[in-house]
Amino acid sequence: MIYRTLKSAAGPLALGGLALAAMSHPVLAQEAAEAAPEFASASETAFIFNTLLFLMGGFLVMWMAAGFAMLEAGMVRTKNVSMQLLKNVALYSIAGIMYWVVGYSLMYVDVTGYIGSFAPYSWPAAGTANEGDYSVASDWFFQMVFVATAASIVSGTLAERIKLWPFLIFVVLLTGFIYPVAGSWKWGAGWLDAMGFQDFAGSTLVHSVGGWAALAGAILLGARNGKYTSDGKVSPIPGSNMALATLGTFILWLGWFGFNGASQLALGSMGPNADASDISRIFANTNLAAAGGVVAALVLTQLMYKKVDITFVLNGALAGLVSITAEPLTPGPFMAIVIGAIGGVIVVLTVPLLDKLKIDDVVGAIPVHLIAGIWGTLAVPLTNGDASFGVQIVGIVAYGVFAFVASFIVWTVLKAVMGLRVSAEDEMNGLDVAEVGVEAYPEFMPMHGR
Amino acid sequence: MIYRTLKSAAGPLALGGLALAAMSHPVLAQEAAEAAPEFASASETAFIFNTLLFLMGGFLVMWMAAGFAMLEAGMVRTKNVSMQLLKNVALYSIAGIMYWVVGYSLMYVDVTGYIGSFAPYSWPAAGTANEGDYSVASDWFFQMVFVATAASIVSGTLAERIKLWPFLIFVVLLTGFIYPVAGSWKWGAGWLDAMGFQDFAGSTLVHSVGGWAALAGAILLGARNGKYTSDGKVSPIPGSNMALATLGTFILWLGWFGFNGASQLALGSMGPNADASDISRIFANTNLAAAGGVVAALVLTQLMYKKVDITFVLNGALAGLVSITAEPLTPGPFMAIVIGAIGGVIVVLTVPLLDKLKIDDVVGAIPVHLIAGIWGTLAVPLTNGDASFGVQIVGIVAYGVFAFVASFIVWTVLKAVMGLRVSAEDEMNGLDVAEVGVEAYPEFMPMHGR
Amino acid sequence: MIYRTLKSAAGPLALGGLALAAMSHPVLAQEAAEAAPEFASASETAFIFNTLLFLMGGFLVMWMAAGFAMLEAGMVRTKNVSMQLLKNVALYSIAGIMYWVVGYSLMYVDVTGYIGSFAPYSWPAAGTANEGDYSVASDWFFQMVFVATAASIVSGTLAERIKLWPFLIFVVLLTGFIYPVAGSWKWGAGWLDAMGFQDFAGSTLVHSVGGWAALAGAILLGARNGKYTSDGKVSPIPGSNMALATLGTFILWLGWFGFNGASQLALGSMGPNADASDISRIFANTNLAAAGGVVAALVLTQLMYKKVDITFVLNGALAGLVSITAEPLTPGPFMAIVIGAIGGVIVVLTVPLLDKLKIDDVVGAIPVHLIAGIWGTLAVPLTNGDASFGVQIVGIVAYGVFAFVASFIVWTVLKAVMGLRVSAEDEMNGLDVAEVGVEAYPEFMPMHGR
Amino acid sequence: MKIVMAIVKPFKLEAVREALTGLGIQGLTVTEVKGYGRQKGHTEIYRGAEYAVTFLPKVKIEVAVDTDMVDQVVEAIAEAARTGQIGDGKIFVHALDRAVRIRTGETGVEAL
Amino acid sequence: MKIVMAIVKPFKLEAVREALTGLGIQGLTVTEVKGYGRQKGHTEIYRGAEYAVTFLPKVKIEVAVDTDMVDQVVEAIAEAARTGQIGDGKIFVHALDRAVRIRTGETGVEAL
Amino acid sequence: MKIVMAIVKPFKLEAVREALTGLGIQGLTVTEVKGYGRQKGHTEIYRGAEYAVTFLPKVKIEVAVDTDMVDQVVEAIAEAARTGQIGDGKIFVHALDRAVRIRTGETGVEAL
Ligand SMILES: Nc1ncnc2c1ncn2[C@@H]1O[C@H](COP(=O)(O)OP(=O)(O)O)[C@@H](O)[C@H]1O
Ligand SMILES: Nc1ncnc2c1ncn2[C@@H]1O[C@H](COP(=O)(O)OP(=O)(O)O)[C@@H](O)[C@H]1O
Ligand SMILES: Nc1ncnc2c1ncn2[C@@H]1O[C@H](COP(=O)(O)OP(=O)(O)O)[C@@H](O)[C@H]1O
Repeated sequence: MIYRTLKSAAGPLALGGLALAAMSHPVLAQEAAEAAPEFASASETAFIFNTLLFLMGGFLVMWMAAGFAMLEAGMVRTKNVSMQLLKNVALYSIAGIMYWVVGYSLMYVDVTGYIGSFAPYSWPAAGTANEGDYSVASDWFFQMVFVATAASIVSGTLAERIKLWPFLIFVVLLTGFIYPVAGSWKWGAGWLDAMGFQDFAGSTLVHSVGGWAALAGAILLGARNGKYTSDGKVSPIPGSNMALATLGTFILWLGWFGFNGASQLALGSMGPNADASDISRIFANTNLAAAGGVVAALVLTQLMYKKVDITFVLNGALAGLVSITAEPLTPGPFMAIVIGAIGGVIVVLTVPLLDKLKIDDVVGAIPVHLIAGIWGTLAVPLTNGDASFGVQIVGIVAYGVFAFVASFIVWTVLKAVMGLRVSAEDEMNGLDVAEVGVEAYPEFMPMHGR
Repeated sequence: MIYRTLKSAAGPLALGGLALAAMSHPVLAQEAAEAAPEFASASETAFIFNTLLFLMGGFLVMWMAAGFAMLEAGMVRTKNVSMQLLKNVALYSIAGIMYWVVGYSLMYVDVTGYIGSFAPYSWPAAGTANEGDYSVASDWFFQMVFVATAASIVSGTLAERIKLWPFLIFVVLLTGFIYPVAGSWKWGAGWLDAMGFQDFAGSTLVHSVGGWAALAGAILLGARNGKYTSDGKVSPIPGSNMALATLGTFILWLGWFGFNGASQLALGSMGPNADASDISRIFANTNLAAAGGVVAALVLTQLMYKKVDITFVLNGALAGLVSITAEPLTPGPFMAIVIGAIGGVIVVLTVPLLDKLKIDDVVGAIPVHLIAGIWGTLAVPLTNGDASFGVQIVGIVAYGVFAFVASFIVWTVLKAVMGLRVSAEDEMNGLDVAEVGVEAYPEFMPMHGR
Repeated sequence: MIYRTLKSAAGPLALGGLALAAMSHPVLAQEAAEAAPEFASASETAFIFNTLLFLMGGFLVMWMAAGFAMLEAGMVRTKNVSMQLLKNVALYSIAGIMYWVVGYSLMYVDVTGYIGSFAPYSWPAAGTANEGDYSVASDWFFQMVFVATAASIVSGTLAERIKLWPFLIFVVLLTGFIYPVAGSWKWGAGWLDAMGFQDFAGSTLVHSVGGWAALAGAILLGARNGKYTSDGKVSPIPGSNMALATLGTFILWLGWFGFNGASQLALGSMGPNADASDISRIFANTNLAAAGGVVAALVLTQLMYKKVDITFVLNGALAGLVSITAEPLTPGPFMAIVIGAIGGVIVVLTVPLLDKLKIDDVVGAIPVHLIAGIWGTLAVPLTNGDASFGVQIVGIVAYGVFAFVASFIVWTVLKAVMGLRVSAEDEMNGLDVAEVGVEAYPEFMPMHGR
Repeated sequence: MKIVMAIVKPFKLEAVREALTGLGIQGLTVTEVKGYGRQKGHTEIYRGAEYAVTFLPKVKIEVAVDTDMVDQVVEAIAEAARTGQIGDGKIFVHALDRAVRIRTGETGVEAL
Repeated sequence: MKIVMAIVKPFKLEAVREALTGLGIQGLTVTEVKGYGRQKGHTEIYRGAEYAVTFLPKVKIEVAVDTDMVDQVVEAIAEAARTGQIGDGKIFVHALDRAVRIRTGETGVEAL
Repeated sequence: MKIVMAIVKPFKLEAVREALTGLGIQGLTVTEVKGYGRQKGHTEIYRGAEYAVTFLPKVKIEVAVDTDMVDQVVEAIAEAARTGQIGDGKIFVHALDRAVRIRTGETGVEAL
């Protein structure tokens, strides 16, 4: 049986020479050179495992882009579904390109404390040696998918009224500059990292940053027409498709195992405290926190409203996930459930609060990502002795100020230059007709009046 | 390039000390201590692989929760879609929590033959040594996702008429107690395991147990209004969304590679009969059995009805998967196809049979999971010499009696205490309006009359 | 804690004997036999990694079957959705069976240069030694999922008018014979491989072959009624569900990491040029090319039509993916973006071209898979020094002639024997009512007239 | 000839159809509509905010009949559709000048 | 003035629209409906059980016209919609008392 | 009694409903329809090919009223639905012979 021409000459048996090259102790090297074909190198095995973790984690987080797309498509009205889908496909693509153009370097390369360097980031070409504990391209891939998450959050909040192009330009700046600079402070080993700020997989760094950007946009953009009546009441605008919203939530939940699990950043270490064990704990905790968020929202909406609002339950799952993201490793199972459940409670209580402030957040992204993200970051010291409340608050505030102010400026400029909002008529007719030209369900006539 | 602060000090090079600690032979240990930094420990490499298998298998099976949600949402009427989605999100969450609260211990810890122990099950805290061949948290995660499957089966059968809360209470008891106790008999190394009962990934243990619980509920709950006319005819109630039903089936199919494949329970063993090879056979067989189920249902419905009923074809895929689940390793490819195809035939023939008995199973879960599950369990001795028909029948009967009787008692008590069924009016208006308060497709006016 | 009865006696500690057997140098063997329980064998570790790559890649590519199903279900009209879903479930199943019946052997076993051998292909039974660098069953699984992709392409182009059974018979022949024979020329190490033709993951071999088969069918089948008006105009027929189309595109995008990444065919090699690093580059490039295709289609449709056509953007993502598939490893990030972007441009420009020729391609599969596939294959020499334009063209032409002619003959025979096309009345009423008997959204009344 | 237009609860459609078939009525047309009468809708809560559901789903049944049959038809519909609760619906009758069966070109009562 | 209400096969909508445009008709209203006449539906099988599809999809075209034009309009619709098979549909005509164009407030024939 | 049938822009439904409620109207029926009048639709491009969107979504509001109230009702609808742009819609009025409230059996003006 012959199977596809091998792409790489370096099969397992090519190992000998490499192992040799990697050795420094001459006598051992001598012995090893002979034995090498038989045993696997520890560091090279670890290299493969670590890289595999990034690739697996990466494709799982990439899948979250679909999750956001489905969730948001389900939460907007029929007339805006194509637009919402389009925005999600576009933002994921733009994020991926911008993170190569400049984002990754700004975040990780020669970080001075507050910012990295301006340059495209390229990994070694095929056939070039790749040093370190993992493939740098796998690391880039894994970091890249995170930045799209932040942009998806913005897209959900501002749905049904923002014009396509100013939104996409904001995404360029968010994913190329705002997020990477903020990210460098902690994950790029900048000043917040030096201070001891803890944010394992990014409750603050990813979710709150996205949430702040969304909040700034929501304030400048204003609410959808008809959301708040002239007599100060909220006039709910139900989402068009709960099946899509649920599918999106499940996709996000699945992707979160990559988001949190692969943020362990290593799989290949050996020994009793192996990273593999830590990742396993993270998987279990991540799931328990989401479950806690679901059950909390389920019970709370039943008690408060006598019916179970499925949109709150879906938000509850996500809020549970965001809450555990700042520290998915150290909590025991009970604490994981509690941390997630508080996230679920937060959503149910703060969605109406935002409405009181007339901040129109179509999918509930601000409660889920920003507020639960803050909660999760504050909860780290409860289970992780390396974290302190003081430093966590410094981090939360620093990220809040930077992300909100930077986003606010960008939104303001965009508003001045090209306008953010579609015309009232386009909003009424739906963005699909106005800007996309393709209705999402063209054979289906939406029902007017309730 | 600096990349996120490392979470773990134990990089690959920290291996030396550990390897040392693990050794008993003094001379070898001496040599190894020097060589250790260069070579990977076999047992520790295996530990990582095994853990990885559980995590990958686990996230694939977790994804099946989305599959059940989509399948069931597609098979119910528009007016009950939100409820069905909600039930699936809730049951997966409850299952996850209950399996920590007591389920896992009942199933695997100190099993006396018939039952394990009553206690929450927690894995070692972060930073504690984790002995054995795999991370115990990864094992918990993998076992946990299985229990949700059993609950999903129940949800599908009883759709469109059961009240939310009694259903959820049943899920608490099923996932916390009934399933774990039953599971302990075989996978917990209890009495059926001692007898030699074979059920690789749970045709009986998971699928039939879920099916029996569903059957008990369906009998007590009665059929949906209008399903059976007064003159004894069946009045079909078409599902609302074949795209969702198909998506759900594909999701389940994908997840099943984790369900069956990772039930090999080890990936890291080496040698010519490596677990990796066995898992590969399982993947291939699992796929062939599903394909067999599809083709059988396709051909059979064409012959019987002159049209190909897509719902039977989707059920056929799942029945093929359930059929191979009891033994996905030993069959050759031809047998895998045959076993799956018989599953497909079973579905096409037994769905109308259930209707004759006026047992209203909305998604066909009883034929797919219970009946095909029995078939799969009976088919094990055809290809696996370690199994005998006698013992397989003992297992099938034991599980059937226990799961059916226990479920029947729980359903009876719930019925007496709080009632199982929504009012006729709520059923007519749909559970979404009655219990969820959020319609699945609120802008879409369902069509009445056919 | 006891966990499910172990299926395999060969735990990691069973390694000793194996390592021994594998050694040739007696003194080393002596030492190794003692040390063996402690260190992992390099070749056996690689065996597991390689097998894992095939399994992971395989399940990701399997998931693409769902992607095609959703994409196509979203691009057809409501009245043909069930049929399109059914075809996709059926073709994936048939492909899987046929590839065992004869396909794999024709492609890989004893290839003479132009064709392999006629025989079912079975992997070693459970418990039999499995030689080589990976589990052969995992390889079979991975190759099998590729063949379904080729068939899905055909299904998309010919949607909404082809009868179920002739289509399925074509799938039998395509997946059992046409694709495998063509595949043997390159991946089976046949004549084109000997010539130096380069097609890493199958831009030509999989995508163009599917595209040619679709083109032949489209010519013989003719356009859908009403697509081209008598005065020579195109009368567009909008797809029914953009959410499904977008979901399908995201699924395909995710699956493509398996498609391209696992086509590296090895993960376990060690050393600085490890396969793990190459796979990482492939992941990054694959993502960048898709992103390039999206951005190109986005900008181009905005410029050309003043609105952004989401269906072109989705096609753009896929065209980017197809374009990079012939060589996802050697391009740097910038080239990956460019190659993908040209794919996106191709789609936007050639879809209307096909319409000019009155070739009715419902989902745009010919531009995406055939034309972008040719482009991708031609682009290989731009970054890969081993490829030459001349040989690439020979390959493209050879595959084109063979796939088109063979398909044309099969379609012609099918047309003569049983007819390809449903009656005008069935086409009008929709294939769901005519051939499936189950409408996709039965409670939803499609809107007539625009 | 008259057109009888009845607006009834959706789940009563089948009963009305049967009642009309019982009278020998050979054709009718159904439209999905929404409306309100004395039955005023209700309030729902979505994401913590209350809103009124003003319009409730109904089906509109239109049947063209010979003037002779109007009483019978109205009676039959009313009986079949009645549950005794608000929201049972209304029946409206108006004159029909002309009816044509497209296939055959028949007109008048023949065409019904 | 009269209202002509035609219930035709959905795929005939475009032909009817063209025929009416040919007569100079400048406006019409279309509703998705279901119904049956001589054409009685058919049976389908779902999961092994037979059921009757009683109602078939149709479109209802309503067009308000000057009384003078009624004959022409009825004729044009009938011709455009006819396939000669059962299920071709029906045309009903009834009186229209008043018509108002909302934008301008014009009434009567002016408003059509 | 009369039936007033108004075809208006969908987003005006709520305003019309409120205007009618203001007049004391206690019931109405709404249908989703499509149509065209002077407002002729527009062209869209899909996958590079232009096509005409002939029919635009509208809602049809039917309300049965006492003859006395017709003028008021027509006036109120027209006012509430007017934007001054083409596509504002039309109002048609025709006679209603009989009305029955199914629940109680009341007839005539009582039943409205
Ligand atoms: N005056 C009216 N004009 C038009 N339709 C009406 C009118 N009154 C009621 N309807 C229709 O009849 C349906 C049923 O009315 P219903 O609430 O049963 O009235 P009631 O309780 O007064 O008999 C309403 O939903 C509406 O569609
Ligand atoms: N008496 C009637 N009253 C109202 N609508 C009718 C009547 N008869 C037929 N229709 C409508 O006309 C449509 C077409 O009727 P059709 O089956 O073509 O009747 P026929 O074959 O008797 O001409 C039906 O689906 C129904 O919607
Ligand atoms: N003659 C007619 N008969 C039936 N419906 C009509 C007629 N003219 C217009 N309509 C309906 O009224 C709606 C609004 O018409 P519109 O375009 O506003 O007309 P105009 O601009 O002439 O007032 C149309 O979409 C159509 O549904």
